[in-house]
Amino acid sequence: MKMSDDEIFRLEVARWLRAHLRGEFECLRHRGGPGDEDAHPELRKRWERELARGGWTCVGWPREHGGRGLSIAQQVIFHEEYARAGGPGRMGHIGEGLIGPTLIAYGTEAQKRRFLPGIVAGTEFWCQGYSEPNAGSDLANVQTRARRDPATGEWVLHGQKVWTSLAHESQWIFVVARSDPESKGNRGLSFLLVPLDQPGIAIRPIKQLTGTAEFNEVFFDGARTAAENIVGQPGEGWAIAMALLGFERGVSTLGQQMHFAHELDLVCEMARVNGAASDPAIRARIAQAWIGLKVMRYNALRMLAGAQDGHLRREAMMYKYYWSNWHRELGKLAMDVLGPDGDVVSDDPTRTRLQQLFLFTRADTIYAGTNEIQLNIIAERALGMPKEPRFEKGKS
Amino acid sequence: MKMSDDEIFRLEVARWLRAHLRGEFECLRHRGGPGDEDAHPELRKRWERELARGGWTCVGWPREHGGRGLSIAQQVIFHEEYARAGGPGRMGHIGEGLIGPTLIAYGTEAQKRRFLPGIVAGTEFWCQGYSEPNAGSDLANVQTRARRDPATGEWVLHGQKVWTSLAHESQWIFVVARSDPESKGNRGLSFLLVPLDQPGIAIRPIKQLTGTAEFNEVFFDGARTAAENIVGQPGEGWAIAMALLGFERGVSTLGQQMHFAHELDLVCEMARVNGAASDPAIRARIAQAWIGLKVMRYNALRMLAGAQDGHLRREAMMYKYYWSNWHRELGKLAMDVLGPDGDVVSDDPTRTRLQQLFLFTRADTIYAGTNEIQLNIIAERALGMPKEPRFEKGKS
Amino acid sequence: MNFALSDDQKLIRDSAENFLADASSSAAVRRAMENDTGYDPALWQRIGAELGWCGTHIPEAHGGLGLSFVELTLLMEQMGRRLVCTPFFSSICLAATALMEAAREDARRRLLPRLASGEMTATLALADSGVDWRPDALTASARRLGSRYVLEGRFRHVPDGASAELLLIPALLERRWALFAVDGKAKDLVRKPLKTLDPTRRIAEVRLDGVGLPEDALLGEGPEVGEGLNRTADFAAIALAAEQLGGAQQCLDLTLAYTAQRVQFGQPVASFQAVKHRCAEMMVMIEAARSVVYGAARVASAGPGTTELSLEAACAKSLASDAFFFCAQEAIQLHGGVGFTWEYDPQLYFKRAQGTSHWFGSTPALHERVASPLLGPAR
Amino acid sequence: MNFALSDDQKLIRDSAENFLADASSSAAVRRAMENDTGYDPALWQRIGAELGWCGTHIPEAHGGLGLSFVELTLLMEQMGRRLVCTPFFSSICLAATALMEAAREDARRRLLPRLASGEMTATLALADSGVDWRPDALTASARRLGSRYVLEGRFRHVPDGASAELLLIPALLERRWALFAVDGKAKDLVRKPLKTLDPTRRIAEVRLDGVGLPEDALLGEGPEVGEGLNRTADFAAIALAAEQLGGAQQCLDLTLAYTAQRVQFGQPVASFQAVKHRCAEMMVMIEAARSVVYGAARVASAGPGTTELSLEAACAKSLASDAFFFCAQEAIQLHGGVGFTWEYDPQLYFKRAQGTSHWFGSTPALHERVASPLLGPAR
Repeated sequence: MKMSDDEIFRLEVARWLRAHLRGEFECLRHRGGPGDEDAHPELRKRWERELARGGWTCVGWPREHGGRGLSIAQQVIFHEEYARAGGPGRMGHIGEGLIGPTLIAYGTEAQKRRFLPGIVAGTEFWCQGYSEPNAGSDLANVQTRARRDPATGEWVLHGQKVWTSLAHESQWIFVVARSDPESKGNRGLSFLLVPLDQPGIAIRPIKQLTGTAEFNEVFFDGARTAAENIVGQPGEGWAIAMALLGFERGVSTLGQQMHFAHELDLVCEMARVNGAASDPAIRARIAQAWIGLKVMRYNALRMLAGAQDGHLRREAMMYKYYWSNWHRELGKLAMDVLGPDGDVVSDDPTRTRLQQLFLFTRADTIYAGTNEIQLNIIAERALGMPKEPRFEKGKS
Repeated sequence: MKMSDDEIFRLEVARWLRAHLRGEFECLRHRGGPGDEDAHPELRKRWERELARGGWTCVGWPREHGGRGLSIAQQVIFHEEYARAGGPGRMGHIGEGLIGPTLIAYGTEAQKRRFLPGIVAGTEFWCQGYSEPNAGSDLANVQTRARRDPATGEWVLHGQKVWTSLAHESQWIFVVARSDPESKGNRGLSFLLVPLDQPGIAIRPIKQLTGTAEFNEVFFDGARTAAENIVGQPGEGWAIAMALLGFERGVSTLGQQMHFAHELDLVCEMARVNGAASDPAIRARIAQAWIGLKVMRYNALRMLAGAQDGHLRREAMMYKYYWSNWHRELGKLAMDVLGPDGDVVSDDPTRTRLQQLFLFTRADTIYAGTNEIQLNIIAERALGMPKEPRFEKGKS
Repeated sequence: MNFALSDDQKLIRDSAENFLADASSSAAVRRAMENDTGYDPALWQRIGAELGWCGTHIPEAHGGLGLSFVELTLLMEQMGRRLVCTPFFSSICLAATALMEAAREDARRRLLPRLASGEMTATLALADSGVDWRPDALTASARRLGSRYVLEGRFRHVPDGASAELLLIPALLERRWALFAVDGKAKDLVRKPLKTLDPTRRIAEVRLDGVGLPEDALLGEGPEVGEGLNRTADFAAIALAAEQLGGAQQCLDLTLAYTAQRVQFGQPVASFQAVKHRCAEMMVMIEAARSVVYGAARVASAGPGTTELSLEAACAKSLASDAFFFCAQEAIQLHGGVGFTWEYDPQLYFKRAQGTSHWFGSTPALHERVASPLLGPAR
Repeated sequence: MNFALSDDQKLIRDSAENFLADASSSAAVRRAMENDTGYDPALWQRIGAELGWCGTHIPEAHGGLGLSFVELTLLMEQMGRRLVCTPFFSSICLAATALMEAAREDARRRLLPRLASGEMTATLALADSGVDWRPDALTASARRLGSRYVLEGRFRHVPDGASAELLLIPALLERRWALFAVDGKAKDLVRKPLKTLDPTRRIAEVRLDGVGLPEDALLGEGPEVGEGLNRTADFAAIALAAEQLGGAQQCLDLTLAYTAQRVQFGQPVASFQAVKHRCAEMMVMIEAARSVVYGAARVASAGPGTTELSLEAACAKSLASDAFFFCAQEAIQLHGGVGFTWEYDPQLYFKRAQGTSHWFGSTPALHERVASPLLGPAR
């Protein structure tokens, strides 16, 4: 029986990963996932460059921009095999998944020439500056300000962004800032690319409920960036930012799911070992988690099929809500499987992993659009229900 | 060991019920409860008169108004024993529980003399006219209008009320009507007592999902009532109506709970007989239902203790939401215990009872304040959270 | 696995949707459910003879269209939306599938064309709700009498069991699985129509008091009949899940329409955040079920292994059952006072949601089916 | 059963509330949980010696205040609200109760006064999470050596096991239940403090590698010790449920305060209907738990039968556990981004909610405890 091209490709990916995810990189297996973002940052940057040498960064980008130009089916295979091999969380994912596609779509030729090669090569890393302390779910309530320096034409920024992961490990941040000081809401914003290593920027880690700090606050106090480091025109920042968020849902979800499946495997194994598997309530919840994995897999395949006709469909609009709640519930299930052992921090790696899963997944239903925002979006955009009334200005 | 007065009283109630809930009344046991309101109406009216002869109507009313003047503890005992004996749903409960206390608190001496004796004697029955088809949860959106006939001073009513149970079986209806045609919302309303047997009133049954009709629409087309049949002053209707709803929560909840306990017994018995008791999911749900009964019992005892300091407390504000959702879930549990047998209508009385429970309890979370309204009330009145913004008039 | 529908599949779905919006309106359903048989023969005639739906998944060699299980589920989903009252589920999803999976070729050749054309109705007698096909759960037995057979047994809940022209009866024959065809008019076959809580689907009790059968009534025997019937139950579960999915979707659509026009406190009910979030949760459950039903249909159409099929059926049926019940419940709740009236439709969906909830396994039973391979058997 | 609190009871509750708002502020809790022992000795001193809380439910004859279990739960509720870090639960709810329920009068006379005055801390070694007291679940055994005893065994999770001055150890002695008192400094007693996920409550592993004990270390023996320890676990479960109730209440209060001042989309977060309904659901769960905890406390104070006590404990603990976890989860959720930071308090409650969830039985286990008498034992 002859193998299909896709099957051959799958073997190629698996073989490459087997050959390269070893030696110094061995310890990265299954690391750097959600909640573990700051594991071994330097080594994971080296791993990015190792991937780049093999041509395995930006696999879905067009070849003209340095990508591998894979079909959707092959991208799926790559991400699946990457996750199956325990490939570490990608340090380059904000560059590869978010800002790169944004620049390809909206950037100038000069911006593409300047920024894309560093992303492809794994030599330049990015972080994002969207949320602000007083905005929260209300993303458009941007108070960070950018003005032009009449002397140099540079953009000068004042303000604060929050929930920025890997700020310490990155060279660049993209920022949505208010460039029209008279504007409100989603008008008058600009999308700027800003170098992090400068005196006008201070980074303060935010300590999480785990005691570790995966996110940062980034303070802009007269930070500067060159005139040409704006994507789109001044005032188009909101449109660019929304387009960028649209890139976030992609084939990489299938890779994420392999990661989830691995976590569920750990839960099942723990339940078999410690006897929790004999508890009917645990059995039912594990079954539901397994069914949820099926949902996510088939849902992602529907998204891929639906993406072909261009507009965001219901299965795409419910995906973030679904996976984040599934994942949070998996964390709780993991703890209930551990039972009393879960109370105690030990050096057992599986136990530690499951405890971390429990704590970190609390953020899943909050960041990148809380549950409540997701349900609003679903109701208004997928179901066409009316917006709620708002308090009139000036009243409360 | 000497018996306490309460214990002696409990024996007295039980003995009276044993002696009287028999013979022609035997078939009324456990009948006429929620969803079964129109079972044997004539016989149940006779039963009211039987109760009255024993002095067992209006047991909590003051003696001066014909009541038995029982303490709260004794009222609890009465309702518990009544439910334990399978005493039928009370045809007189709207008179005894709602309009009677309202007249005692707000009625004129003449109104008390005219109406209370018929309620106590079980000879005059009442129904309520609150909801309107276009009001729903928005009780204050009253469109039924009442105007004074300048010639006779009589009130003349036009409009429509809905979800009126036992309208066919009653002589009187109390109606909240808009007496000030210029008014809006909860202002300009009056609380009127209206005789049902007159040409200006038409009653149309509403068929339920069960195929039976426990509720009615009541149409007023020039219906009349005497000038003196207003409770309070014109314009005070909303205050009276709200006070009346406050009377609805009382010691009778403990009787309702005995009824619920009987239903749960039936579910347990069915589960033991048909083997559903071996299903862990069913076991867990039955346990939860049993725990919920404990919640309701202790909650009612807290309400009784708390009622002494006069204001409606949290345990009282959550009670309707709690019991209605508990009861609805019991109905679903009953069907899941029945399993495939639940699909089929048979002449097995327990099966029929459980199927009816399933269907009728769907109304529990809707009538007398939907779940959504209950949660609003809890949030705003118990937790002091702000009202939501409303659309401005004229906009949408 | 490609989830994109082909143009032909979209056409099938859309034309079914359009056809049924008229042919199975609320009024039509309410008329049909009062019939003796519980369905409208004219509608059945159109579905079977004119539209050719009955042949969807039956091979061309046996008079069908030779389409896949995907097309069958697309039709079932649309029928579920409109609560279609016909013997489609019993004749096609159950009986035709049972013939395809558990009968010998000669039997298939003889019977399938008559089902594919819609000229004959049939059903499969399930052990109660079709969840348990172990031989010792069988409730009928057969014995040989020369070249003939005699059947004894009782099936408590057979879908369309009173109206079906042909009944497929699984029975134990000399300690082996066997499948028999019994004519609806056979002597000593007692069919008692039952009054159902869900008036849109009929069930009968079927008793075989020594029914004598000719030689060719034996459609198959041996362990492959047992396995074929297991597979039939799983295929039928996926088809029923598609029907439930359609029902759930319609509950959401009815609710969106009602809350958009109903005004309370001066604004449309649909603009209240709690209502919006509830509807959004309905959609999330529906789309989750849809993903798994569509996935299961694709697996089912690819000639799956028995274990794989069984897990797909468990996923699809459990999610679709739960989504349907939740959506029907919330449709009643969000319709407010009219939600529990006879006149409005949510109650019809609600009853069907409950009625279908335990067929081919209640959700807890299906969870256990999934848990076993992951965790070992339950204690 | 009268649910009205007496004036004295209200006074106890209100003064505890006022005292702890200062003495166990967020900053104080965060300092205490970094200590070696996990608590602030000064606070413990005030609670024990000055306020006299330790004597609450201990009879006057044994140096206590002779109040009822109701007062104890009122204090536990307030301590739960403020995440008080002291050995109150281990010393008083567990150890003192165990002495009252399972020890001989001479042992009670000797030890209870020192607990009542707060001068000594103690704990009870539980078989893991205190759910299973069958003799064959015992993890320690004792043998006689002349007039002395030697204890062997291991307890994996003993609350405050590393800091307690006295440890009560249940062990099997000649196939009978026995309860021993072991000094915290005893030779061959190995106590290993464990790092806990919930930093507000300390746990230690306790090993007895042949600990030699004097004659009077035996506090009681025979079946009444087994039953007494069962009752102790149920009393302690009710006390812990009260603590959870207080925690749940504080999660709601923190959320109400935060959402009232946090503005999103131009309006306070607290004005969004979905947020209001979530908070209302939190309140419903809290009040349901409160009713049952208060009811259980009243039953517990009336000298209940063992079976009755056990059912009350199951109701109270399961509802309080679930309410606490839900409220802590939603407190994090409704705090948004800051909800999962170290700086804000919801995370502390969240960890305690999980940490207490399985003590004295997880909710599913307690459900089964309730189901058994209704439905017969599980299959």
